[in-house]
Amino acid sequence: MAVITPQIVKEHGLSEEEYGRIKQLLNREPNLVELGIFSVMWSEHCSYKSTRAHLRKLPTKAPWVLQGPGENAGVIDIGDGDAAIFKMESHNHPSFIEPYQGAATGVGGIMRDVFTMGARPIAMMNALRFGEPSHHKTRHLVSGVVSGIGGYGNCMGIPTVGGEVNFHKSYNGNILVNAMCVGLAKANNIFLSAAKGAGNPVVYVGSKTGRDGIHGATMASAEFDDASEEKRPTVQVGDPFTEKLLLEACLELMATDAIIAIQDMGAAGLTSSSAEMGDKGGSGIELDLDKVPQREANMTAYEMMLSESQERMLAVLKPGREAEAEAIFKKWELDFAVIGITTDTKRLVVKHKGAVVADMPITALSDEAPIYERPFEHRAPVAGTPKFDPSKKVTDSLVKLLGTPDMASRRWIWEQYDYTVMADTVQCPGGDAAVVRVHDTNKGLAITTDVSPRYCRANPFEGGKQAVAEAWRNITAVGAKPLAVTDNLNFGNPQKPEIMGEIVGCIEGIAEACRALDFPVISGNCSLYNETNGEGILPTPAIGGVGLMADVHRMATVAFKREGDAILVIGETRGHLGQSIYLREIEGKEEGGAPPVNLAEEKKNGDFVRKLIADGRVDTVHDISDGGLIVAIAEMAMAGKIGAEIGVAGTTPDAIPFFFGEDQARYVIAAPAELAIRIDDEAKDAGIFVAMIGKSGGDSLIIAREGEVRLSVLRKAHEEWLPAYMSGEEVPASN
Amino acid sequence: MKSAVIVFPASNCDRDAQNALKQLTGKDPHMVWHGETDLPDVDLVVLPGGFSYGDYLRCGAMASQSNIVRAVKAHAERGGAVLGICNGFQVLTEMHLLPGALMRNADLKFVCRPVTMTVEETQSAFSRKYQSGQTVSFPVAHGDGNYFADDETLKRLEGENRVVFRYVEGDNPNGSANDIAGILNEKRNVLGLMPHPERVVDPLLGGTDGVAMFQGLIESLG
Amino acid sequence: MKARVFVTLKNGVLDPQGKAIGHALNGLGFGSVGEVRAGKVIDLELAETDEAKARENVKAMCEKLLANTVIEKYEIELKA
Amino acid sequence: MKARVFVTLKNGVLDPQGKAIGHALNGLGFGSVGEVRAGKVIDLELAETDEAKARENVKAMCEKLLANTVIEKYEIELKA
Ligand SMILES: Nc1ncnc2c1ncn2[C@@H]1O[C@H](COP(=O)(O)OP(=O)(O)O)[C@@H](O)[C@H]1O
Ligand SMILES: [Mg+2]
Repeated sequence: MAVITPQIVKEHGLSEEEYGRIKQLLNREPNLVELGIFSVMWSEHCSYKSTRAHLRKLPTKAPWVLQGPGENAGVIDIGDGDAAIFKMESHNHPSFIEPYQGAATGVGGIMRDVFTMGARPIAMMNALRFGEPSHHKTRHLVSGVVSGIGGYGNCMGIPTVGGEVNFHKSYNGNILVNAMCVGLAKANNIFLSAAKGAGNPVVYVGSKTGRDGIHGATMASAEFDDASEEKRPTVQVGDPFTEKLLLEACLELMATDAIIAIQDMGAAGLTSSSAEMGDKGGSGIELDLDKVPQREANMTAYEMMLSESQERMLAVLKPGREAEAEAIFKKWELDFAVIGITTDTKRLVVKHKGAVVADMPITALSDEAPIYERPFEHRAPVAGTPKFDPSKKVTDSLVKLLGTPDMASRRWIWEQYDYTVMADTVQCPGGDAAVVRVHDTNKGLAITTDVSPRYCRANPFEGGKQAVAEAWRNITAVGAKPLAVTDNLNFGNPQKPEIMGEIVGCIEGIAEACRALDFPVISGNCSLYNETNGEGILPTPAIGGVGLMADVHRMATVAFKREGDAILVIGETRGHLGQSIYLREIEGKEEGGAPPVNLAEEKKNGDFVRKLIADGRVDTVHDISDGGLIVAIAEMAMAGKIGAEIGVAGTTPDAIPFFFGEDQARYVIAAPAELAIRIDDEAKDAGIFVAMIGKSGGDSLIIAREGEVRLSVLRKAHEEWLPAYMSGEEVPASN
Repeated sequence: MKSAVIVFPASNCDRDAQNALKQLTGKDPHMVWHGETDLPDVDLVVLPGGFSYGDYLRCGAMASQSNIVRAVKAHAERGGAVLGICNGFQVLTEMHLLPGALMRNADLKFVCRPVTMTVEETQSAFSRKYQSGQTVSFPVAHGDGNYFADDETLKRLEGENRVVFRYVEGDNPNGSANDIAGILNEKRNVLGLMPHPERVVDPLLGGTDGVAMFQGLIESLG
Repeated sequence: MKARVFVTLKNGVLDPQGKAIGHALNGLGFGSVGEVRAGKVIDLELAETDEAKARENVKAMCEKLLANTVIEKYEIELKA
Repeated sequence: MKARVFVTLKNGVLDPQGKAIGHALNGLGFGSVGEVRAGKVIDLELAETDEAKARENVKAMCEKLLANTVIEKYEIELKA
């Protein structure tokens, strides 16, 4: 076997110090297989070495949390013995290299994380960030990523019900593809990954192992440069057909009591799944690689241990149950092999062709993995109130905003996703949160993903808070009670103190908001080193939120439903224009402070709105976010095909901040006039800012003293941008 | 009405069909695995939507070679009702129970959205509860729904009033010839269509326009 | 023995994929490209060593599964 | 001049489609079928008459659009 040279160590992404540590832990030099195993287990991706110290700050507990971070996905109790299981994960680097397969395998990976815990996936979301539309790669990347997500999710028959998309130049060389999966299980039938006990068979199920994605995990932890597009063989190809069979087979096996532990093979495949299962179970694992189903001839132990072939799972069974399990996997025409056994040695022992090719203490791979308290620097938050031209017409700016890349309708995207399969999608894409009914009940899960990276750059702490608050608000706006979040923390190079400062600031902001809103973090993922040629992306801690609705018949949507409804704004409008979409798109400035988030106000306003919906009094609600108040009203009008007359403001110096400011904790609601008056009173009694600003009706948006704009004009601006942009160059869909 | 839903590897609207049948007939349909050789005693066989065999090679091609398909064919030949939805329609053309073929959508993209269709023909168990000329909205969700047949076949289909559902002009989501959304076989006991009637049987899920199809079947088949 | 099967659309059957590829190629500045047709190629490893039998066999596969003769035609190439 | 381009997956890259086809053929009783790989064939009409230039041109098309060289390889055949 090759001698380990400093060069080889470096190629494995390990520092000299880390290598020294490995030798110490082993009491000898590692061989190449062992080095490979260490390199993936100690990679940022698997070990969270830069973030672990800070992730501890996140609140993770609540009476309804059944499983917090640390397992394949988090679990919450949603009553009646049901549990919701969810997690979000990134596939950023692979998607940049091969958008279709990168996104597709990202979707497949997160689904496995969820069904490995015993859940049937019921909804998918995706949070996407692309470079500026004019960048020569953007269109190709959007096209590939969207068809990849659809290609995998549609075939699986799991509805993709929502997401978010931003375009910004900081993602030109490093797009973000974050996928979230939500599943349902019975609370008393959750499967964990602790391989407890010795002498139990370790079985491999799913697809055969090939040389796919070797070093994917280390790649996800290394900065990109122009040369790394050469590292292309790391791309894995997804096979959703096999995954669908794997899902059904696993659920069938899970209906028996044969399983002790089960874990999907994600990044670092066999290595991380076996090490993690042994670690959690406090046991050892012995693998015989000759038994591993192989797709290619002459695979080395190194390749097999590091392969990231998709659609594979590792399980530990109760002894004697192998035949029963095998019959199930054979029925589904999947590979099944007993490839090892659990031991009491707490060591990971790997055999190949009769020889021991790796033998190491499992704790060396997990507990002993380095944790770094990396130096960080909090940049002074950007502050100040930016100047704007007060003479610009509100209606003109509104039309323009609705057709900008970040505000335009995402219909072109979601229509490529099957969002109605499974016949439980009660709120389709286009609303504040998607709502998926819990099958055979009246309960619903509300799901959203949110983050405003521009706020996070200006002020990481407030930006982190805002991401959580917006997710909470979107769930509230449909009438559900926000219960828990998963996160996907996408940042640049943590070895730069200012980036580390963004990471720490965002995490602390997230923690504060989650605590204040009783919205714990139950799972998540970190993706660092999102940089190209030294330029970091905007800090993008995507928050995936899930809430519970007791009765899906009492749900709000954004669409105006009746002519003559009064329009109320809940929450105070102060006119915060810093970092607003208005400022960026109309004035061409990315300036000013991020809007501050008053969590107490957020909670008070949100609880008030939710109760109105849950009591069956209000069915029309939209939260106010990107673009401000008038954009929210325009979206409600477009969705309902009913216009509105807005009777306040008009052309005053304050009109622009009033209509386009991005103050937080606000909602627009519409209700019949009499009811609206009562709501107005009740809000005031509760000490909540409320303003009655107009009424629905007609087929245009009329703003007093400002003018009128027809809905057809708004709709055209809103609906046309993305399809027109995408048809700029036809790229045949990959087959 | 007794019914069966055939389950192929990677069928994924089998549960949707099962729900709709259960809701509207009050009886659980039989779920029949593709490897079986016999059908239970049923009046209606549903070939559900999905991605049987991953839609690899051609949609529906591999499923059309399954064991159970022979039994489905025999059932159809005996006059039994067969409903193929989406992937099921593709399987029916691959089985040659229906003429023509379903090709890649003209714009090459998967499309999921509600579409509006007119009911062109009410002389069948599937459509008797609709009004002739009625417009209905069902969702589509497919990548290969572009109906193709040679001119002669199209002429025959039209001449024999076998086009049951037609996309409203301007709302053809896939480029289908003659805006065809769903067709009957000659004996009018086999219907294949791309849009999903089973997903519109509940007002909560975007409408109830699919209900009449199942009611028609129940009325005809008992 | 190895077989390569080409499955292409019959003449007269519209080929949106081919059209889109042609369009994209023109858009990329490849002006000399006229009609484009897209199809499938399937490479098979066969245990069979007799060429005639192999051809017979592959033909049966095409008729049964590999091609949909309503819209597609096929060609077979054999290599030892 | 006409060009036929074969685009197939690189060796070692998983080919789910080929795998499924092979499986189906075996299931249909074609026991002699071993590995199956599926790919695309693209037929192009070219205005170009010079063979060398045509090849050059088609190669550029493959690199730019027809093949995804991250996972696919291509072959070019020219016919007058
Ligand atoms: N990538 C995507 N996939 C599916 N739906 C999307 C995607 N991006 C945005 N959407 C949908 O478009 C709507 C508007 O998105 P967004 O403006 O981010 O909503 P909000 O401001 O309420 O968070 C939402 O319903 C969202 O789910
Ligand atoms: Mg919202």
